[in-house]
Amino acid sequence: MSDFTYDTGYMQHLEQSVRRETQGKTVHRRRFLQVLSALGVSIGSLSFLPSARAQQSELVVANWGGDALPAQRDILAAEFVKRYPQIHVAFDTTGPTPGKIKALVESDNVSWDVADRNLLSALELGRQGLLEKVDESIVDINAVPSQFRTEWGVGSYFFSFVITYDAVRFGSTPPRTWKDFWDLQTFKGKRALRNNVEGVLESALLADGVAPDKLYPLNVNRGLDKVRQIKAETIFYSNTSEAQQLLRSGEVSIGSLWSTRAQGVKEDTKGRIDYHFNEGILLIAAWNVLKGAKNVKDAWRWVALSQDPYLQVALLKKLGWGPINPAANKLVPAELQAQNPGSPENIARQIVVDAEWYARNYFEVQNRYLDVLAA
Amino acid sequence: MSSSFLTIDSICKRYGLLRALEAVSLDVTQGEFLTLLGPSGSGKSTLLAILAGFAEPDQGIVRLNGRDITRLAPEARRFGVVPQGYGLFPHLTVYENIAFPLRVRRSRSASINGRVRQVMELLQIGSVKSRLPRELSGGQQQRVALARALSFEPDLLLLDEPMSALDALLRRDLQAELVRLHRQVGTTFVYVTHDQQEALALSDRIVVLNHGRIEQIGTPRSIYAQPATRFVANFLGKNNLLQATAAIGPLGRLHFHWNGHRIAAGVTAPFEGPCSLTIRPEAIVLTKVGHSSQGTKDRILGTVVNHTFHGASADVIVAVGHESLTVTLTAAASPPVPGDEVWLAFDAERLWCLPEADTISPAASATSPELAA
Amino acid sequence: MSASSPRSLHPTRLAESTGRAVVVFLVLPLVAIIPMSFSDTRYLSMPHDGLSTLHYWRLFSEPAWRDSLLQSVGVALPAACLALLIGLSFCLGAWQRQGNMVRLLQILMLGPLIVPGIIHAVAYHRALSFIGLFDSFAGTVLVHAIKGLPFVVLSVSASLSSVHPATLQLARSLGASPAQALWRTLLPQIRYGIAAGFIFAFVTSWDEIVVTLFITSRNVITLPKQIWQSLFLNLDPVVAALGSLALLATLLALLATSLSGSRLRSLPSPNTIA
Amino acid sequence: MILPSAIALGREFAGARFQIAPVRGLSVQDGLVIGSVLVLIACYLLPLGAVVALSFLVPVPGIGNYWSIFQNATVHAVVGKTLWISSLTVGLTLLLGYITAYALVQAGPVARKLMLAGVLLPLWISVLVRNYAWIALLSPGGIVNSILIRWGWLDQPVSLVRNSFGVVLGMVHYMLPYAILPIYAQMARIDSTLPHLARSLGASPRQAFIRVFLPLSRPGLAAAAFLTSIMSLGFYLTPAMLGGGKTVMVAEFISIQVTETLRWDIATTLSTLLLLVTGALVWRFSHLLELATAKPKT
Repeated sequence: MSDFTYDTGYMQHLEQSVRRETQGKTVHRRRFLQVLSALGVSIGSLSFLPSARAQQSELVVANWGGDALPAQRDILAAEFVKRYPQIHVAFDTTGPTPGKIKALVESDNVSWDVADRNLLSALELGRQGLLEKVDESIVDINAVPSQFRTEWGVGSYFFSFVITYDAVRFGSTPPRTWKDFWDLQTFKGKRALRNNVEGVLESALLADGVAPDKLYPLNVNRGLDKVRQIKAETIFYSNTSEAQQLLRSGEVSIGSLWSTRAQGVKEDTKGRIDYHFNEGILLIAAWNVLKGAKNVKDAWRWVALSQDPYLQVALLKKLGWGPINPAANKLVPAELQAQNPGSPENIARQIVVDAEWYARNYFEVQNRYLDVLAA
Repeated sequence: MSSSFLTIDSICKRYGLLRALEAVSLDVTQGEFLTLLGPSGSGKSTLLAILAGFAEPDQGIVRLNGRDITRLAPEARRFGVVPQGYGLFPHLTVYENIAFPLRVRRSRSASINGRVRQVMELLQIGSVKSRLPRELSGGQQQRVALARALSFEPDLLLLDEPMSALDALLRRDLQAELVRLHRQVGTTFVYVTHDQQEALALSDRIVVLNHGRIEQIGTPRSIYAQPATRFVANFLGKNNLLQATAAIGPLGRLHFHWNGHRIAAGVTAPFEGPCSLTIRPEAIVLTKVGHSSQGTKDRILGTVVNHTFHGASADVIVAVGHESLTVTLTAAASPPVPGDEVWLAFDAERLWCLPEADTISPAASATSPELAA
Repeated sequence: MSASSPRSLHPTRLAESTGRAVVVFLVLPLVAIIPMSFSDTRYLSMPHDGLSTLHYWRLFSEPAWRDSLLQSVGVALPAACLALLIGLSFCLGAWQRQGNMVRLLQILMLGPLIVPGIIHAVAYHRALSFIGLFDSFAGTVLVHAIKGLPFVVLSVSASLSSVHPATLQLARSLGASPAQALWRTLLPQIRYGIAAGFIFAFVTSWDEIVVTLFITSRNVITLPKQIWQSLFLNLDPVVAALGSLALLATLLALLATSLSGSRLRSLPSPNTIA
Repeated sequence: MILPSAIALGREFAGARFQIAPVRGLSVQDGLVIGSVLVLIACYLLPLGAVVALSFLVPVPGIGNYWSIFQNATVHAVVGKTLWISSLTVGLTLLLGYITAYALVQAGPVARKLMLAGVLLPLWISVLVRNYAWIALLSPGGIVNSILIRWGWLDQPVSLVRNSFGVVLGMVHYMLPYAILPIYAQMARIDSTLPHLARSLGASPRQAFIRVFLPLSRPGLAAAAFLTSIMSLGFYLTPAMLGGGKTVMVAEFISIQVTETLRWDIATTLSTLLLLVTGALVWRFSHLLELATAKPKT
């Protein structure tokens, strides 16, 4: 009852079959393309791609849009162009979901180079052969502690799921813990949770009284039962911008949001919506470089650039990205520490997500989570 | 006999500016076959709809056995209706169509079965009872519609141009059938048609309607022989209408002056002076000049200008001065050809005249045939 | 009691008012977007302090919106032409043919209309990745053309069915060459069907979102995709402005068709099965 | 692939023979059909076929995917939810659609034209815009809530979207025109004198409706049911936008498997089953297709 078992045998089998399948298909595709070219049709001519965009000297960064776009553009891209003037940086804000990454890698048209994802995804997608391995000649992997990196990605910043609430509504007694979040009697109003299981189970188990250091391996059944309790009063959002909007419009009184976006709504609403790091679920963001991307080298340059302590601090200021490079911590001004998910005292109040656990169980658990939502 | 079976009293009906019916009054006798005859737009279908309860008149009353039924719901009237195009329910079989009135009245199923069989036998449609309407010929559909309307033994049967969709041959057969049926069931029939031949063949009485008014009511013979208005004279069969003057001779005999000729009549007329003289084409005898004639003295010389052969009969157009007459010949061995000079003689008993101004009120026209007779 | 009037039946009146209420329900959300589109705030609301045409201008001046408008036209035009080419070929070829094979082919041609959008999405997501046309204009045009094909087939074959079967032979016997017979006798008779098919195919592409979400990423951002993205950021009044313009265009088109004797009768809508 | 038909057309314009007369065994008409069908096969049937094939091939060849789908509790829940929401919305849509079509038939010419315009209008407005409008109207901070509160009918705003109610509302709104139009087309075809006639034959208004009008309008109703059922099974956008994440129907579930969890086995197997159900419905009710796409008389 207590454990959700790791079926490693199944995982390995899955990995292998996925790999076999992708490789097999590549052969098929290549043959297909050969046939086409024998017929005098070139794929390039079929895609009508604007030539400027297809140029080698362009680095395409995929992110989740919203507040992230201007910040990444003004801080990271501006600096990148300064260092590598021949390269143009373009953004795609449509959201780098695993499905899109898979589709791009499997087509010959990998139009993204680097995607703003996290360490869990680096493990999952990397094991499926969808990501490039870290180019250690460009990226200094030792810039981050070893638990914050994997074969396919290096942690780029901290962010966390934090309790975000309507400060005007709750006045002097805001919700402090996930227990409060689950307490519909004391804290009236709708809740917002992400329709992705990452972070949700941790919140639920903490609300149910599990000790923070006893969380992993997650007791999935118990966590999902806890989610069921507030399901009727909860809106499950798919995109964080949606959650911001729900809070802004008053449709929801408490939400579990990425700290980076919680800061955004706080500023938007001049503090009407507030958040804190207490019991935050800390995740490690990581840039994922797509397998076969047009510009792998520049992609790793981008990753290396984002490790720069000064830029990390700038991004903290602008977006609330918690610097993951220990060298940056010393540079963070005192007034910014409060909104830094990676500050020592905030880390102490939070729970760090176990990427390995998710990499092994994500498929299964995500579907069971959906099951609970749909039932 | 004194109180009518069905009385229609001063019915008016308007559709916007269009006057469909104006002050129409009419008595229907129990058991008779009454035909409402008129061109399209004459108001006959509107009158039928009011009788059936599909429409309400703006003014006037409909009485059945003295009881006001003007606003009675259709299902409470017990009138059978055979509409234009039959109106069979396309989703029901022949049997179920006929059984419909009985089912909605919640009759016992045994009695339904017996009655439906009876009606199907009456109309000889037993062999198609489980077919759907679309699988039937036009004539069969017609019979089914009749059977359905009769199955619940209605007090009155309303038929709206029931034969308009049938070809000429079938129509003649069914006319005979309808007359037989009427005699057999004894129900009062009110029949709407624009076909004067049909009206003449079927009816006990005909009501001629035009522009929402009754032009004339009478037996087929009286309406044919003694039309009350120019409209009726023209609408029922071919007719020659001549501008003439009526005069009463010394012996009280009526004669007409037309086109410089004097024509003696075998009828009396209520008036003297300018009139429309009507002569049916078959009431004119035509003799070729030069042949030994019957020696009629009232004969008029004319010239044949056209000849149309119809099989059993032939129509000949004869010019007399500036006017022309149509003459119907039967079984002429050597028909006249255009250019022939011919003698015309009129059957004095079959002459009729209408006042020139045609101002006779409907009420007056309705009584005129009796006067004439 | 039994003398109840035959016309004014109570249930009928109830049905009439219910029917009217349903029509109001159908139109209500469309009408509601008009005032929202004149909102003077960046977030969705009814106008507070005053009216503003800001969002209409943004539609044509903000690069994201302007580009997606252009891209939508750029995809919908060739897609509709392609759909017309395939559909017209099929209809002309299958004209006057009988038999189960033709019937089956006709149903197949309607497939893209019937099969749920998500299945197309999955199929093309994979197929376009396979041939390397994922996130390309060519791929999008192709898929949109296939989605518009049923409408071309429906409207062209409908108008062909009222053409006299001996039209071409007749024209030939009167001295026309085959090409002349086609150009001068057959095509003019079905020109409204062709036009309707083209319009529906165009609108299908213009409106397509489910499959587009799955087969595009960065290069192709059509208008519906732009709307989809913006809806997650905030309920941007630009969408209301866009909807109001679409409403206006539809009303004008409805008015025009009803004035012109409704030759281009409204077929069922080309909306995707969402 | 478009080539054969293009060639055929070109030959046509160049003055080659058209119709009947064979060109080396194949008439130009044959060429047109074959060409367009080849395009359809290459650009449509192959991609769909690949989905079906994949469901039998990934991760291991066989029917294992189907076996595990039938035992998968999540799939059960999702399919159950889909069936429940679908039947609810189809039922509501048919009921309202029937009444509205009836009102259309009964209405005078001007009222009918206006009502028909109202029915047709939503068809031309993107479903995205319509869902947007629903959110704007019905969310707790939305227009309807603020009006109801101002009038004192409500103390607390109620959530009318981002739940199953919102999904049903949005779906019914989407499908209503597709139900009204075929039903109305069929009703307009009914000889309007028949119900009157039934009454003259003794039927009460109710009997006339139940025994005559209803059975005669049934083909339209069946066509509408067919069309809306197919639609409701594959609904994606409306549940995704108005469901608040809780109304996960088959289509959205498939999409999550493709975009999030990369479970192509589940996605293709469910797609194949959905395709099968749709195909079976079409096969069984293809005679209704014509009716379902019939144009209403205006």
